[in-house]
Parts: sequence; C-alpha cells; structure tokens
Amino acid sequence: MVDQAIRQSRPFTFLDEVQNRTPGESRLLMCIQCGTCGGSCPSGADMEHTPRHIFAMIRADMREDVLKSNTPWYCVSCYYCTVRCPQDVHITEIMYTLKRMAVEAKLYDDPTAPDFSKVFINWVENYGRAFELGLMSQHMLRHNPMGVFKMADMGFGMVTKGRMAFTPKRIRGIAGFKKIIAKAKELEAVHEI
Amino acid sequence: MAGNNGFEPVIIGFTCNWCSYRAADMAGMARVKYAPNVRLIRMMCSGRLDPQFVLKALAEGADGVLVSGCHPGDCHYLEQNYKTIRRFEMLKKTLAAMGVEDARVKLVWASAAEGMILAEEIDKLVAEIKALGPLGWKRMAWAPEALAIAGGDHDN
Amino acid sequence: MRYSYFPGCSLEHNSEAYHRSSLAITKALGIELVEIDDWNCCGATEYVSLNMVAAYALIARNLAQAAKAPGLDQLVAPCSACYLNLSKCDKYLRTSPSLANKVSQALAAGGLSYQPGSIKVRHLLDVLVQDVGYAAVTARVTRPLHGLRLAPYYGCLISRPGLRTVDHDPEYPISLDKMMTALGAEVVDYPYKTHCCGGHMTQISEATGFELIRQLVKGAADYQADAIVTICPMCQLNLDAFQGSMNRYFKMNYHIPVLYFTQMMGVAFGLEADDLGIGSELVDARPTMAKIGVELPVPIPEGAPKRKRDDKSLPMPRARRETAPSAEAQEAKR
Amino acid sequence: MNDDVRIGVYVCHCGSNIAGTVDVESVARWAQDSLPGVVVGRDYKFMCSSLGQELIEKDVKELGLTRVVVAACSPHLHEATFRDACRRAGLNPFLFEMASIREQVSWVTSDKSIATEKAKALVSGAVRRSAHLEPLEPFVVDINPNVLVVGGGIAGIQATLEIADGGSHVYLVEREPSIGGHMAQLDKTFPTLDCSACILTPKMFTAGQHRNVTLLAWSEVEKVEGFIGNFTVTIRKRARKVQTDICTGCGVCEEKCPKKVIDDVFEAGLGYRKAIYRPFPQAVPKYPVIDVENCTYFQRGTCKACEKFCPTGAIDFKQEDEIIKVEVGNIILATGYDLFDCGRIPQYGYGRLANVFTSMEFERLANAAGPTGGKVVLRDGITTPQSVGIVHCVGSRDRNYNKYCSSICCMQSLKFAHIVKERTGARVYNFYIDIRTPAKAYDEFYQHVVEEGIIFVRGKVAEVTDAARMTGEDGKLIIQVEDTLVGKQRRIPVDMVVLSAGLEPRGDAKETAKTFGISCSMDGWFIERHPKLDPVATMTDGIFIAGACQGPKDIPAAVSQGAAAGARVMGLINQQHVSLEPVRASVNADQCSGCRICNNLCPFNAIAFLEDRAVSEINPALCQGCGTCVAACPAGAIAGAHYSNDQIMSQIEGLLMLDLKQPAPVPA
Repeated sequence: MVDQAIRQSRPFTFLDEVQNRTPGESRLLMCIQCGTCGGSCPSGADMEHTPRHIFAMIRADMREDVLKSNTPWYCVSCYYCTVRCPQDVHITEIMYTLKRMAVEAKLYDDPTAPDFSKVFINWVENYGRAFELGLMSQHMLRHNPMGVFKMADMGFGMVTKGRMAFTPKRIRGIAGFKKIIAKAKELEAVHEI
Repeated sequence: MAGNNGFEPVIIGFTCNWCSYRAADMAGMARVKYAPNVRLIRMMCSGRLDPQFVLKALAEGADGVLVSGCHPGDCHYLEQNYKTIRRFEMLKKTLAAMGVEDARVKLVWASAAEGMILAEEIDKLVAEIKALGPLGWKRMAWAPEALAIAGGDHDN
Repeated sequence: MRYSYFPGCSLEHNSEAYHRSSLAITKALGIELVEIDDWNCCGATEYVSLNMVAAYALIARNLAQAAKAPGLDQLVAPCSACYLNLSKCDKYLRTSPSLANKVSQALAAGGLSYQPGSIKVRHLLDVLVQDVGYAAVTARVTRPLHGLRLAPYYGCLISRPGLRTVDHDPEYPISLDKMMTALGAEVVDYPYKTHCCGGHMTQISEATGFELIRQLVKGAADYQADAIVTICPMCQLNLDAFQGSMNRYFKMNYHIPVLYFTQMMGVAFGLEADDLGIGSELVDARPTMAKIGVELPVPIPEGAPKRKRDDKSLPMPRARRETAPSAEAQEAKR
Repeated sequence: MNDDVRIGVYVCHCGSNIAGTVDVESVARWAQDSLPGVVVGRDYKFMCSSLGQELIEKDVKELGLTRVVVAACSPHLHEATFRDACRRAGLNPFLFEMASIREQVSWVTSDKSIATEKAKALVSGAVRRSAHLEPLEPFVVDINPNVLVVGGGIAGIQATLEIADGGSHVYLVEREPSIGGHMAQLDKTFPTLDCSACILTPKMFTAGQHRNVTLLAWSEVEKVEGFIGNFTVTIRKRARKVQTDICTGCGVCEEKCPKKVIDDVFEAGLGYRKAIYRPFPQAVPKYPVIDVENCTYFQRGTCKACEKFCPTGAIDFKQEDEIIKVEVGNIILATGYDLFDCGRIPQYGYGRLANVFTSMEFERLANAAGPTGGKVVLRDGITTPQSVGIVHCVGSRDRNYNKYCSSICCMQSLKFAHIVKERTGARVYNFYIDIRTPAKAYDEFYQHVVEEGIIFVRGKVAEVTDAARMTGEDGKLIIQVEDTLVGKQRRIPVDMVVLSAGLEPRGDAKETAKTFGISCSMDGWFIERHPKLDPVATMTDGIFIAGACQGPKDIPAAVSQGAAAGARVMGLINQQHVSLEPVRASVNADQCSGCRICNNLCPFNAIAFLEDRAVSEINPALCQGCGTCVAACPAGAIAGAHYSNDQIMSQIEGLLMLDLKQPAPVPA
C-alpha cells in the first residue's frame, strides 16, 4: 500500500516505464549483470549492446540510447536468455517492449527491422493472414533492392515448388477482425499493465 | 483496499508453537507485508485445538478462523496434526450445519521456513472473507445457544 | 482422438508439405484434426514488436474461434511460432488482468469472447508423444528408417518460454530423438538441437541470419547427418530455402536436406512421398530418400570399446538423467 | 476473573522497529486505561535492555504486580529474558505473558493506524490471558553425559574431539565405511594450500582411537526417542561382512578381489575400487567392507577370493546388520552436503563432453593419491591440457537450480587455477560473476592468483560446446560467454573445463530432520535457532547442528561450528540437569470417566490407564505437552498447564476486544 504510494509519488523513470509496459512481471530489477543473456544470444555478437548492457542502461535512465540501439531488433526471440537467466528476468518480453517503445518514439537508427514488422502487420491487418511474397518483395525493394536479385533463385525455387502464393488470402470475418484490431489499438494507448 | 463497503474482517488464528507461529516470525523477519486482520494465538500444537475455541471465536464476533500447524508428517509431536485434520473435518461439518460458509474457517500448513506461504494464505483468507461479508453471529437470534456450546464448562 | 487444428499461415503456402504430412500421419494414427473456422494470422514475432494489445487480441480471436467448436478443448498447432503465441496469449490472459481486460474489450468489438484457460494449446509433436506414444508409432511403422542418420532439430520456440509441455527440457529435449528412433532411424547427438534458426533475420541482416543457418547446417554436416528433421515451418524455410544463398554468401557447399518430422513418420508408415509433400524442398532430398528405398543390412556393432590393459583413460561420468539414446544403445536394442 | 490480579503492561519501541509503525505510547496508555486488571502501562525504548528489565522488576516490587505482559518481539526471542526478570522480582516466571507486536505487527504492516489497532488487540489478548495464568514450577531432568554425533566429516570429528577430550563419551555415527567426509577427498585446502589429508588424518586417527569415542562407521541412525537429557537412539550397524575384531586391516583382500567397480563416492566416479574395499588407505576404521551389490560371490554365488586369502579368516559372508540402542543426553548433527549434479545443466555438457570435469573430479585428479597420481590431464589420462577454463557458480546463484551462493566456489576455483598453473603451466581462465573472498587471508590468496597470470573473465558462462564454428576451435571445447567488462560476446577455446559445482543439502536431509525433530529451510538446510546469536542450536532442545548441513561452508567455518556445538553440549553436560517447560497435561482423577479416549492419542505413551481405579493417568516425564489429549477429553478432565481452556478462551475474548473497562478518568 505504502510502497505503491511511494512509487506513485516519485518521478516516473524509464525503468518504471519498461516494467509497466511488459506483460506479466519483467523482473528487470533482479538483473545481476552476469551476462548469461549476452553469452547465450545467437545474434549477440552483432548487437551494439548486449541485453545485459541494455538493462544497465535502462537502470541508468538512458532512454534515448536504449531505444536507438539495434539490440531489440536483433533479438530473434529464441528465448535462450530467458530460460537460462539465473534471475528469471523475462528478457525476450522486455525486448518486445523496447521494440514497441522505439517505434512509438521513432528512435531506431536502422529502419530495416521495424519496417519489416510494419509491412508484415499491414498485410495481416488487411487480409487477416500473412502474405509472404508481398512481404518479402515489398520489404526487399525498400531496404535491399540488390537482395532481390541475390535471392532470386531462392524465390524462383519457392515458386516452382509451389511454395509461394501469388495472391493473398482474405479471411471471411475480416470486418469483425478489423474492429477488434481498431479497438485494441485504441486501448493500447493507455499504458499500464 | 477495495472492500465490501470498507468491511475489515476480524480473524482469529490458532498456530502451533513449532512451525506456524515460527512461520509468522519468519514472515516478520522477512518484512513480508500481509493483511493485518488475523490475530494469532499460540498453542503448543495444532492438536490442542479444541473445536469449542473456534465456535467461541465465531460466536464472540470473529468473521473467520485460521488454523495452522506443521505439515502432515512434520509434526513436532510426531503425528498430532493428523488428529487436527480429523478434528477439523468434523468441525467443518458442524459449522456447515450451522450455516457458516466453508471459506470462513481454513486449515493451513506452514513450516517454520514458510513465512511467505503463511502470509499469502492469510491474504487469500482475508480476501475470501471480505467477499463473504461479516459473519454477524453475535447478532443472530440463536447466538446465545452457540455461545453456550462454545462456552462449555468455561466459567468466566 | 479429435483435436482442433490451427494450421497457421506458413502451412497454407510455403510449408504446405508440413500441413499435408501432418494430416496424413494423424489420419494414419486415427487422429482427427478439425481446422478452426476462419482462423487468422497469429502475428508471428512481428505483431507484438509493434502493438501489444492488438497482438494478443488477434491471437485471442483464434482462441475464441476455437472455443466455438463443440466438444473440442484442445488445440493443436504444428507451427512452433503459432504454438508459442497461442499458449503465451492464454497464459498472459490468465495472469495479467489489465491485459486480459483490454483484450476482452477488443474481442467484444468484433462480437467475440474468450474465457482464458478454456482451450489447451498443444504442439503436434507433444500430442504425438504424449497421447499416441512411441510404442504406438513404432507399431504403425511398415518401412523402418534403418540406415538413416538424422539430426533432430527442435529450434527455440517450442523448447523454451516456460510454457513448454512436460516432455521438453529447454536445453536438451529428447522427445523428437526418441520419435525418430521409434521409426528405426539413427539420431545424432546434434549439439545445435535447440539453437536458433534466425527467424526473420535473413530479412534484417544477412550477416547474422546466414551465420546462424551456417552453424546449424555445418553442425549437421559435421555429424554426417543425412537430413535435419524439423518441427517448425520457419526453421525449415530458413535451413532449406536459404541454404543455397547461405552457401553462396560464405562460399560453402553444404547439402543437407531439411524435412519435417511428420514427413519422416509418413515415410516410415509407408505413405506415398507425394502425399507427404516430399519433393517440395529446395535442397534435394532424393539421395536421402533413396537410402531407405532399400532395406540396408544392419551394420554389426563393434561393441563398446573395451578398456585396454594399458589404457590410462579415466571413466566418463555416468549420466544421472535420461539422455538421447546413443547409437550404441540403439544397436544393442536391435 | 480474579479481582486481585494486578497487571503491568510494557510496550517496547525496539528502537524504531516497533515504534516506527506502532504508536507505542498510545498502546501503553490505552492498556492502562481500558483493559481490566491493568494497573500500569508503560512504553520503553528497549524493554530487553537491563534498564527495561529493571523497570519491570521495580514495578513488580513497588506496585505489587501479580502479572506482567510485555508487548515486543516474538516470545521465541525474549520470553526467557523477561521470565528471568520476573523471577528476580519474586514473581513466578509463568505469570509472564508476551505479545509479538514486532514480528506480527510492525514488520508486516505498513499503515500506522492499522498497525496500532492490531497491536492493541494483541495486547488485549495477552492481558486477558495473563489474568488466568497460574504459577508453575519448571520440570528438572538429569542430563545423560553421553553424546551422539551424526556424521564423521570434519565438523563431526571436531565436535567429537572437543567433547571426548572434555571427558564425556561420544558415539560417532558415520554412513560411509570410513570417517573423513568430503575433506578426505580434497587435494589442497585454501588459502594456505596445506595438503588436506595431512591435516585431516591425524584428527581422524585420534577420533578413531580415543577412549571416550565409540566409532560406528557404516552405520545409520534409524530412530530417536526421548528429549533433551534423555534420548534413546536406535542405530543400524550395517554388516561389513568382515569381523572387525580379528581383521588387521592388512588390505590383502582388496588386492586379491577380482571385481573392479567405478568408485562414485570417494573417487567421484573418476577412479576404481574393488568390491571389498576401504575408501582410501588411511581409512578410519581401517576395516574394509564388502559391497554386496557388486561382489561376485553375492551376485553369482562363487569367488570368495577375499576369504581364501584373508590371513586371519575375518571374512564373514553371513554377517547381518546389527541394531543397537544407545542412551545419550545431547545430539549433534553434522551430516554435511551433497555436491550439485552438473549434469542438470545440459548446456555445460557434463557427461556428454569428455573433458568437462566437476570440481570434485578435479580434486581427485589433482590429488597425489588419486587416479592419476596428481597429474592434471584430460580424460584420456595422458594429455596435459594447454588451456583450462574454470567456471564459477555452477548450480549456485541461479533460480533454475539453487538461488543461494555456495560460498566455497570462488576460493575453490582460485585454488584450482593455482594448481593448474603450477602443475601444467596451461593458460587458465576463471569465469565469474563476482569474486567473493571475505574471510581471513582469502583476498590475499586472490591477489596471489591474479599475480600468477590467471585470466579473469567476468561473465556467467552461457554454454560449453564442441561444435566448432571458427578457425582455432576444432577439437577444442568452446566456452561461450559475454565478457561483461568488455560488453562483447566471446568464444574461448580450451582443452579442459572445470565446473565449480555448488553445495546442496543432502538428498535425505528432510528425512533426517524428521528423525531428529528439527526443521529445514526452504532450500533444505537445517534451521538454526537464531541465525546470528545461536547458530549451532536448533529449535529442539538437545539437538545441535554443525558444518555444512546448516548451510554451505568451507573447512574453517565447519570446524568452528563443530567446536562451537561441542562447547554448547559440554556446557549442558556440566550443568548436569536442565529445566524444562512445565507445559504438561494432567488428569483430574475425580472428573475422569475412564472412557480411555485419550489413551490412544499420545504418541509418547505418556497416558496409562489405571485398571484398579478405572481412570487414566499421565506420566509427566513422558508427556511433551502438545495438548491433544486436553482437547479430546469429553469430560474436560485433562488440564493442560499454561494452555488451559480458560487461558485460551480468555485470549480469544481479549483479541476480540470484548468488555473493555470504561476509560479511566484523566488524572487531575
């Protein structure tokens, strides 16, 4: 009771914000900076900051540096860090939270990954299902035009093997589906978990 | 605390000296914050629990009762808490016949190390009793009868 | 046995082979999969990266659709990402009241509702292991996979998140190993069995994505596996469809076919390759398949290496936990 | 209620521990004004201080108090203190009552006014109960000077020697064939690096030879009955299949035994022993045992090589387990720890990757008496490693396994680093989260190891793999870790990995605790009476704990506890008798209807039925005071001293704040 009151009366930190916007319990406070996450991460070598470092930065209230970092966007959601973390910090979920906050604050340096997500979502929102050909071609043309040629044989293979659809499929209940999404986005704006 | 019109139940808790009372000590040492509605009585063993203590508590104004002892098999007096279980089951039947809701009287096992667990159980019990509202036995017409049962040979 | 079935977007197109083989083998085992009416995309790992409430709302729509099917409270998903999203969503709806509240408001806007906890989400492998069992699978085998060396590959999403089913150890699961052994195949102790395939990384950063694929393919090659067996469409796509691009990127020449475990089961059950979607993979699986077209004589085991008189080596620690059956143990069993 | 009851209520501030949350002044004032029978209510900074106690004594004498109630901490902490104060003031100590307003109120409640209300209720309950208290005389029992020590590791040996040297007799029970415990397996001991066996064997030998020690190795305690001063302990002496009275310990049987078995206990699975064996040459006692499960004779019916070659004919295949009973006054448990099973962390590869070793395996490897004669080599038995990675915190400080710090691993790992460097010259890495070296001369040892050129990488190892990815990794074990001081993921190829395994409670600690009537913490360690002020006693009088069974501990700490437990027991023995709580049940023969319902309720057989008078009677020496029979007696004929119906009923009334007296008029 009193703890809650104290928490509400003191200034709201970046740490509070990240914790509040992560579903369930993030346990971010419990990090002991051991580096199990950074050591386990399959893409850790390519991150500007390892997850452990990001958590230290969150505690240091370095909002901008954290949200600008490529770290969450290099997360492949493999959950190695989460299951190995000796303190049971919900690292993967925190990475998702950071992605959402970075998009909201428009603070990421490299738009490749956020855009990929956006294009993906766009197809889903309009059709109810994912559409790979549309996703890949749209994404590639925007971010890696040369990639289209490099990956052409892969795409060609997929098409000839019948693994790539040319037209997106729309679900029957798309109208209701869109209403759900619209309502959800409206509620998204209210941040407290 | 959102409540039933701010209703704060009073609950009497019976604990044994060896496990559950020490669990309460442990919860204190760990500074676990839990609902303040339970007032504990220390006995040497939960086997000391005379059902009339529970009736007395309810008749005199308690809204619920907590009975707590060592885990079955861990009794300081070897096996007396098994007797508590048997007695408690009979007590529950009697209470049900008297119209007392099942959730008002609860048996919880807590070892000396389980302060957290005891605190959680107390919080749960308080929440459940809040949802039920006051027992109000004292105001009921037949309360004197219950009191008589509860009072037994107790001359006070 | 009847279950609700959530195929997911991948199984509609790029992994139709998984869809087809799943239906074929479940039918052979007497399981009926009832596809959820008008399901939608689970959002993969993308949606929750941008919108949390919307992400869980659209997953919950599927759970709500599933709950409409009378008498079916178990939902089977063969795709690991779908499985994770569906089960995670149900968990958060149960444990995070404010999220649950928002999601239920959103569902209501679309005329739907879902009671958290009413649908049990399961992965296809889990169903086959727990509800059918290895013995029943072995009993159905008509064409044992003798002579095939397979690298069982679980990937990350099914093995971890703490939402996993009982059989799965997050670091060292063995259910798929045992399933393949039950088909008569030999499994290699694949060190990368729960490593990540890279997910969407091929689209974000080639260097990162291809490196992850390289490790997995190299690992399988190092262990002389005839094929990698997978349980996830994303893993299959990455390892199979991008194997050529990865080879070019690193100037390598790996050639490891990547097949679904359901395809292997179908083959062992004597089903037609075409009905299992075999042939749609980009890395040619014909040499692998040719190996089991013919029953090869079982090689005679050399037996456990005996300690030589002057052997100074120290004994290996003896496992106190269950591990994947070693090649030796399998030989002994035959 | 007795009208001439005069109660004094004392409310403790406990510094700010209570006063910070409870309005202690108002509680004291309210008690005096509103509670029937209370003649004085006071609050004081520290009631347990000598000044606080004097305050009570003075009031008892000057105001003629007949009851004293202190509202402070848990009675488990200071009940004895205040009872003593009452006694000094001439008041029977059992007319004292305590309300726990610290553990049950101030420490667990945030809101000040709610806490004050609850404190008042608890005080009211205690006051009402106190009015019904009756004077009691403590129950005095003699203390049997014999002592049982369970566990023959270094802590148990130390306790045994302290007591035996002090002149009392000790039964030392050890589960394994020899005493010595884990310390006997170690190579060197930190921080002084003296050889473990060299300092341990003399102690083992003394314990084995001492005229005041009965050594019962290869034995286990099955049952404990009685209470402080008078325990009866049932011990199973397992059959060695060797007659110890004629065995000379020459070791010929071991030599001739054809059956080799991997030694999972002493050699940590890294070496072999025979089916008839002593764990190690300096074993105490020196007699071997036959491992029936692996003995060819017992399994197949033929062999008997040991019998054939034994020069004194000491082998006895027909020998059976023996059950013995001993009478002791006190018991010390020193049952030690189990090593964490490293196979539980699959990503570290133990059991799969040959050259991943556990800390105990490494100890045996480094030990001159071990399977390699002290050579640090790879699992092939010949290759000297060029590079070695030592992993700290394996299974410790990790919620997936054990969340506590095992406390010995840092120093142990530093010791390993030193040994590897000294014997092989290899490049040595230590992977740590924090280096913890808090005891005497420990940090100096750390400095010394740093100076030797050991490489320290701060990061918890993520995985150990043999899957090579880059050049230079082929044929190596690769340690993948985030070097947190650099902030980068690193892959470090090494030849050998040593996992510094944590310590865990014994697998059967819970059963042991049950046998001896003590409790285990959530982690499974035995709980001490007080973590700071009474670390070797337990909540059960007469049962003490020492060494790693109480929590992870290194040798110096285990020895200190062994000695401390020995001293505690010697103190009790010297008192010759002990006062027990007079909390006992008794039958009022006039009211007893002879229904015998109570007879079967007592697990201590304290209730007997007197056939001639047709009433039940309780033997106070056997009664433990649980009160179960009191609650069961349909005639209300059994009285439970200090927990009578009256007392509990009044406490209920008090807690419910019934019948408060009118607030007293404010004094002019």
